[in-house]
Amino acid sequence: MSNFFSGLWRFRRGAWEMLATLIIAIGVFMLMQPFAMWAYTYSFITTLIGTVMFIVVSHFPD
Amino acid sequence: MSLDPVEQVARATPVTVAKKIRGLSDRAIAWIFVGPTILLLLAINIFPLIWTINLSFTNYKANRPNRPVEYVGLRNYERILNDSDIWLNMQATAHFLVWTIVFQVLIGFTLAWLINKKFKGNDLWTTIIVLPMMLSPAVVGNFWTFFYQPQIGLFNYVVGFFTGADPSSFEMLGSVDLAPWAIVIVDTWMWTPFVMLICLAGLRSIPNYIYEAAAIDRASKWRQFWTITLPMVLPFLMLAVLFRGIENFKMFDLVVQLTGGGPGSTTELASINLKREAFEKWRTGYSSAFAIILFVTVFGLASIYVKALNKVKER
Amino acid sequence: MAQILIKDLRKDFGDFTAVHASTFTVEDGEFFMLLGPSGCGKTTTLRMIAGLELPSSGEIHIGGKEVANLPASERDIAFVFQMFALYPHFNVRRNLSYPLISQGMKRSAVKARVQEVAKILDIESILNKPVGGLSGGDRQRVALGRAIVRDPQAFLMDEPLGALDAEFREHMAVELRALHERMNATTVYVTHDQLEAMQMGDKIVIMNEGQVEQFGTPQEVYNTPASLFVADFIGSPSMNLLPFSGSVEAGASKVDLGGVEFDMPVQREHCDESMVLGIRPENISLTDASSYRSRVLATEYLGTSQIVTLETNHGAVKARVGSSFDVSVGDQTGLAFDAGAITLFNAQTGKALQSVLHEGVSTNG
Amino acid sequence: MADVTLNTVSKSYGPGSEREFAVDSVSLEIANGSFNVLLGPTGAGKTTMLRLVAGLEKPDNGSIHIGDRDVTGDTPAQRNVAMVFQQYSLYPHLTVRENLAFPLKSPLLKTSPAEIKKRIAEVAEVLRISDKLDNKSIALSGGEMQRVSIGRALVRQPEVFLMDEPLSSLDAKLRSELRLELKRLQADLGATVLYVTHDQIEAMTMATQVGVLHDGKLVQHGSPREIYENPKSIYVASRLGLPRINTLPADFFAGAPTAAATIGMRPENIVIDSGQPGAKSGVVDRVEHLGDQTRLHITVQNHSLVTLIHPTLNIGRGDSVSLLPQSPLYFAADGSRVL
Amino acid sequence: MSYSITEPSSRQKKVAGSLVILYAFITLVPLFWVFMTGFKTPPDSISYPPKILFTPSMEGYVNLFTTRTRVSPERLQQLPPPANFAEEIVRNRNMVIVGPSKYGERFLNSVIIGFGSTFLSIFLGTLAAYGFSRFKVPFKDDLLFFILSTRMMPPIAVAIPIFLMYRKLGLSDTHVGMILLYTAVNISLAVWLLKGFMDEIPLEYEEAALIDGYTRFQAFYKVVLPQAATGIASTAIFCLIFAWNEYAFAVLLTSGTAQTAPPFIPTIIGVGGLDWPAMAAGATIFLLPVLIFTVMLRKHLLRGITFGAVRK
Amino acid sequence: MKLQRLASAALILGTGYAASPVMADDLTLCWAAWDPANALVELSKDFEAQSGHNMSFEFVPWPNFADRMLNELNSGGKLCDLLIGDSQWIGGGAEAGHYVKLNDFFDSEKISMDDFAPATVYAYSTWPKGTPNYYALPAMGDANGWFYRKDWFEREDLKAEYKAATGNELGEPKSQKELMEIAKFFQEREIDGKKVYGASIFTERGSEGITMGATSALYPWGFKYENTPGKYDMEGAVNSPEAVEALEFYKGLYDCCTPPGYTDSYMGESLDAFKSGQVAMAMNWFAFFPGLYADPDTGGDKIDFFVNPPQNQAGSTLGGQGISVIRYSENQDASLEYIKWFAQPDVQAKWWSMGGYSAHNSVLNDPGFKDSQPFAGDFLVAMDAVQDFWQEPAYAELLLAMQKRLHDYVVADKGTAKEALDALIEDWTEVFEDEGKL
Repeated sequence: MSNFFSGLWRFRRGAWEMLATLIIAIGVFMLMQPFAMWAYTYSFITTLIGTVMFIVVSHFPD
Repeated sequence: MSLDPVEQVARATPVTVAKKIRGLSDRAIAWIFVGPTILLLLAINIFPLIWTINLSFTNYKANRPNRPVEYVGLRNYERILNDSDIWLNMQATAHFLVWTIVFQVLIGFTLAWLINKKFKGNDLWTTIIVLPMMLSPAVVGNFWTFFYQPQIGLFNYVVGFFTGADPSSFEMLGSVDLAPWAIVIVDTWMWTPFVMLICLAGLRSIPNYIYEAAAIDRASKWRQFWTITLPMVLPFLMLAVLFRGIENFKMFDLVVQLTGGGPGSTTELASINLKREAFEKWRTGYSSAFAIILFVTVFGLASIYVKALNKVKER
Repeated sequence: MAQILIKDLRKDFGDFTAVHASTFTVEDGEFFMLLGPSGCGKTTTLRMIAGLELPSSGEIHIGGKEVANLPASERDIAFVFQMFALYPHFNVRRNLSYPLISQGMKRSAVKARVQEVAKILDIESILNKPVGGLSGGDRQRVALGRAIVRDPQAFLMDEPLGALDAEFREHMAVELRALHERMNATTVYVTHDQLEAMQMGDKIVIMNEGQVEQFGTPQEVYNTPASLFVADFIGSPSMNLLPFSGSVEAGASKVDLGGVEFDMPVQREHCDESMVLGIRPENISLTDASSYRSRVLATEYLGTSQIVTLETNHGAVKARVGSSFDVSVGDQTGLAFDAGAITLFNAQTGKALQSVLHEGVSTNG
Repeated sequence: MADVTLNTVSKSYGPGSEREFAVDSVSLEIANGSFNVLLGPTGAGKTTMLRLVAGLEKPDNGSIHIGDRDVTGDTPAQRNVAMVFQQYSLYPHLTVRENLAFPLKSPLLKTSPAEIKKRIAEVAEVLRISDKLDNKSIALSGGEMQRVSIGRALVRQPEVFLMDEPLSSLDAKLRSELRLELKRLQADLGATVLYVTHDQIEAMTMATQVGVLHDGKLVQHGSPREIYENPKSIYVASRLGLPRINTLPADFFAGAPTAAATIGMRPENIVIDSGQPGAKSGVVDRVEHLGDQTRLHITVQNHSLVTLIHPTLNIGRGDSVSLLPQSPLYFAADGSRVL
Repeated sequence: MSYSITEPSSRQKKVAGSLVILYAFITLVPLFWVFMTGFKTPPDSISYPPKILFTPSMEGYVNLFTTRTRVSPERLQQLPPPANFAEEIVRNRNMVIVGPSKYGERFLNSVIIGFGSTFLSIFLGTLAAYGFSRFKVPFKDDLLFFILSTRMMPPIAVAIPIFLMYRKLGLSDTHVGMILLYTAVNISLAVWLLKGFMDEIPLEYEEAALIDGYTRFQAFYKVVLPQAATGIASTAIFCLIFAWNEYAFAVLLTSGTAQTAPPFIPTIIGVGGLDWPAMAAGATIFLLPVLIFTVMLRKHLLRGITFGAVRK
Repeated sequence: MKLQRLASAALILGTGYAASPVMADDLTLCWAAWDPANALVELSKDFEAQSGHNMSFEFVPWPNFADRMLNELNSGGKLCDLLIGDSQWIGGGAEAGHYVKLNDFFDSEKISMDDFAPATVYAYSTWPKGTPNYYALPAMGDANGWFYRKDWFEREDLKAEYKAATGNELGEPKSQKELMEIAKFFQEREIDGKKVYGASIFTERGSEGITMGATSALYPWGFKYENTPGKYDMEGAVNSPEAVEALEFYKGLYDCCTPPGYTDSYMGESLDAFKSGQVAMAMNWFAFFPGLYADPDTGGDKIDFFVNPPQNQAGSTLGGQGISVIRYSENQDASLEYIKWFAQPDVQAKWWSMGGYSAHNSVLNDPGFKDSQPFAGDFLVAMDAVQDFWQEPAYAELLLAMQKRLHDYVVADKGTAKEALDALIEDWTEVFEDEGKL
């Protein structure tokens, strides 16, 4: 876990990719969950942020 | 060796050839090789994608070319993301996605595990099991509607035969309760082999000596399964799950042929509704926004997928 | 630690017999080498000792207990695999803990034991690293650690240095042997590299096509090969084998090689079939005094010595001479053989003829 | 055949600040008809050097001449060199004959079919592969494959032969056999050969000249004997010789030159039990009977040494011995030789 | 007794084998049923309970390949006797054959578009794969990801702009349009797969050819291509199968001239008595090539479905 | 070798062009795949013989027809030269310019729209509705009607039983409610050892099925699209109490009296259910009636037909199509020639005799027409009281919204009839707002 945070701090690809992956996953979940309409409404922007972030952070050094 | 070799080469190499060879740097050659593909994809993927983004901010309708096109800002997105009917489509998609993945992973992994016992003739049976996934989903969907006919269909008959129920007492495709499962069953029939194949590759990528080492290390079979087999197949399983997830998120052909989204809108998956909006209602601008939403989702999932792919590749 | 006793061990795979009735004993604390070319059955033998394969027949005793039909997990042995067989999805610490946790040791005890072993092998600094990124040597150490950590009755090693590159192999061999000196654990070690076997082993069993060819210390095996196979397999360059026909009586001490008589150890066995005279390169000297003539084909400078390849009436012969010895290609010279180092073989059976030199040579132990 | 000259050739890889020199301003003259071995561990730059000569890499600096032609900017095709690779130089989809014909059919040579036939027959004869000519190349044994690879080089009649560890994938017996054969071929043809290896035996036994590489630099170039007996540095000294040269602090034995920091003793050059003054006594840790030689692992005042003794000497574990160096090599603190 | 740790016992094998075979049967039953239905008469096909034993009939196949029209019994009497068995079957249903059906044309379209796009994807894909495999291409990883991601896109979403574009260019419902489109979709698979195959061809071969006096292109052509032949062939089959099976684009972008079989087959069903045998016959003929190809491909299947990531 | 490759690539690319229909005199007529289409093929043989043109046909099954053809039109496709397109397409076809305006042609060829039944001209030809701007020639009159197992209805035992159960005579229903009563009577009844069901009705979701079916109930109850024609004021019209009742009735009919598995059924399924002897009555378009009557198994004396029964008023759902010339066609002259030929009275007469429904007055007003077929009279009655769906350029959006709401309510049991119709008004309002009409 501490590796993860230090990875974020030092702009390491692994940790950031993990974070972006998480955001995408949350976005996709929000899109398709049957619980709250507001979550559905904001799912797209969440996924979009996650995806753009993924594209950016995948160019960070390993 | 009668000729002086230097002479020989000098004579054999025409000046123009030599110049040409020298003139093309590796980078230039690389672009010659890669360029056409990139161009094609730019023309048939990227340019249209940008166009779609542009359209998604308009009220354009492709069947009304003479109607003035107005930019409506984010209105299309707002409408889609506040439309509870489309939310229901997404939920139907989720139901389909989750259950197909659950069944396919469970059955697929079990099958792979059994096949990995290397019984006699396992190659032949594996090939047979793999057949459905290679078939055209539209045609598969089409003939499964035949099996699902309540009175004449094989499926109802077989279920009736084994459970004693009256085959015409339930309608797989027509009932609100059963239709979501009907499409799950067909997708599972069709795509379990996919998960199975990947799991099998995962299982086969575990070298025997790891199990031998575990046996020497006095791990029980049970412990071997949980601490070795499962963790080592996991990346492969992830790959299968992600790919099936992406595929089923954009599922169209199979379900269109099976239920067409019905009954009512019970099995109306996102793609099916998108097709209605785009190619039946011709609300091009609106459906472009819808398409972009699906695009981004799939693109996000695809990024994760490629990450998983590379992870497996490193094995 | 324990003695390992192998008796009439045999393994069939269908019609193919991988190991023919092998018998030998590995004494307690011995570093024991199973040597042979690939496919000779040495690995199968080792795997049967480990319990990874069950023998078709025969007995295996480890520490006095008959274990031939017990599964590996009940034999209390450790195995070091050629490809290390580390669990790739665990880090070093979990790899080392795995066997301990498997046998139900308490977590705290496991931790202490792992630390202890890591210290012995000097791998404390990499305990938390994933095994994927380790160098070959470190992997080897972890694999050894996983074997040591259990404190088993015996170590079985299947070409543990085979996956390392040449430079590092030499280094690890020394380290491994040093470890053995310290722990004095019974070790059975499989290799196809004769130099490795000679360098590291207390005892060597040489196997060929599922059969034990010879059993003995490195020196015995080198000096008194029991068969043509061993003669050829051991040593680099290997023993010169000069086929000739003639007859040798029991008690003879001279042999006639193409009209030239050579002294040799007193024979104990009669043979009048076609034979092979074996002589190691370092037991040949180049001297014009000899009437056994040859022509120099090639010389290879090795620093400490040089190898001279000579053409004789009985084929090419290699001699090892001092690096300062002056010889060049094309020279004509005579050859003298060190009388005490000649071994005669029966060319038909491939077995060495009994002589004074060959007393006590054993094909099983 | 021609000689090859490398003139302060450099080649580096890697991005920006992390650039590393694979070859660091190497100058080397390879005489016509000589067998040159480049020796060094993995990563010393020997393969890069070979590839620079072949034209598969372009140097960052310096020039390469073959004969009196400057070939620095030429493509591999234009250089008229032949190369034998470690493995994979035979095309698996072609037969042995087609493989041999391949270089001759190139647009540069465009040899006539009759000539091709003739040359292949000659080469096959030389390499004793005439009966394998119509086999698929993948159906050959390792040794045969490597022979055909060499044949592919021979058939070209190139100016220089480049060989990149051609024997390393073969087993020990075959290797020693082919070693002799290669050497013989080279001598018969009078070919100029540049041969890369990390195997010191190959270097010592085949080369007329050995070049020792260290971190991209050519440290010493000379005949094997010269390099073994007269190494320029401690690095070179430890590249050649098995077991490796023993090193101790220079003042361990009396008589070291003042500039020396290290004394290097070849295992065969340590006299045991000489009884002479200045000898140090040590304890034997282990005895390795290797048949042709016996190695003693000895500890002398916390230093480990390996010596060679004659197999007949009867020394066992725990015995104590006295040691004295014989014609030792001295090295300065930076590793260079002190004469 | 032959035993080893990793080798399952013969009893385990038997149990595993029978379970797998059971599943294989579940897999096969629908396929087999479709195959059988193709040889049923329409009444047999909809009988309850489903008929396993029946008198085979070619009616499904006849219906598949012909268009028929109903005529009055009186007129039927006046017609000359049936010229062939097809005519005879049709007459029994008070109908006459008025011409061939569209199935043949659609099948041919599938063949043309399938092979056309396969050829083009392989052609471009081989070049690109070689480029990616052997050269330093700037942003290589991004390009490769981009290429792969194009395959992941939902076809319906892609079809919207393509539809508009093709309408402008006049490519709607043309073979060229479909070939280009399928090529664009397939090329990602082709590049990824072929790159994998080419990565496996050691660089030394080409370097040897370069030294032997060949140019890059010649080395590519003479050395790499022949060795990649198996890979190219199996990649081609994968591309072909995709184009063969594709439905969404076909249904949205073609209406007749260039329509392929998948959108057509579900419409065989007809009006006025659902013609299951004809549909089954159409499906059988359409699926058969893929079944054969699958068997041929079985060794490379895994590579194909994982874009070359997993080798078998 | 490289050249060869290029050549073969060019060849493959070339086939694409070669396969496009560019040859003159080769006309393609697009229509739905159904019985009348086969008749048209036969009929057109005369045209081929007369004109020398070659006719080919592209028939698409009904469930895909609209989809496919509108797609074709919107993509500017050249597949069809002539299209027999649904009545609702006229607006879009005219507005987007898919169809050639035929006024000049009619004038120059002396084809008068007065020669055709006014209802058909209004529905099939004009845009904007009712104005003399013609985009098609009425080709096929049609309406939704019913047919039943006359043999069962005439069985004395069943008649008696029905009488006992309901107090009424078993016969052609005179009202929607009676229809349901009869259907209930037959539902799950054992006839000749086989379980049969009441009625087969339209429930199809994908194209227009359930709308066409439900409007057959809605119209007789008095359903209106707008309170004031042209004002798009739907509140109170679309969801009027009558409309709600009618929709509840349709759902009731679906729930009580249809065979199992008919959850997505349209023309094909309806015919199938009838021909396989599962149902006593079935709803379908008149277009099929000639074929049904001719069927050797269930036709002849076993079948009879009736007009969609009235409830509060008479009302039938309009079907039928006009024939149009596609503007993207390269054979417009030949296409017009076909229309000219088709408009001739004697061709129209033959058309009717072969199974097509002519809209030509000379055919319909012929004294013998009524008795020429058992359903001819019904056809005239039905056509007198037909209503059509919205004929808006945005008709597809309107239709699909209705499909969804109706199917959700009728088949998927979602909500109430009122809710369904309210939601429909919302959907439609949105469409008209987008259109700028509200």
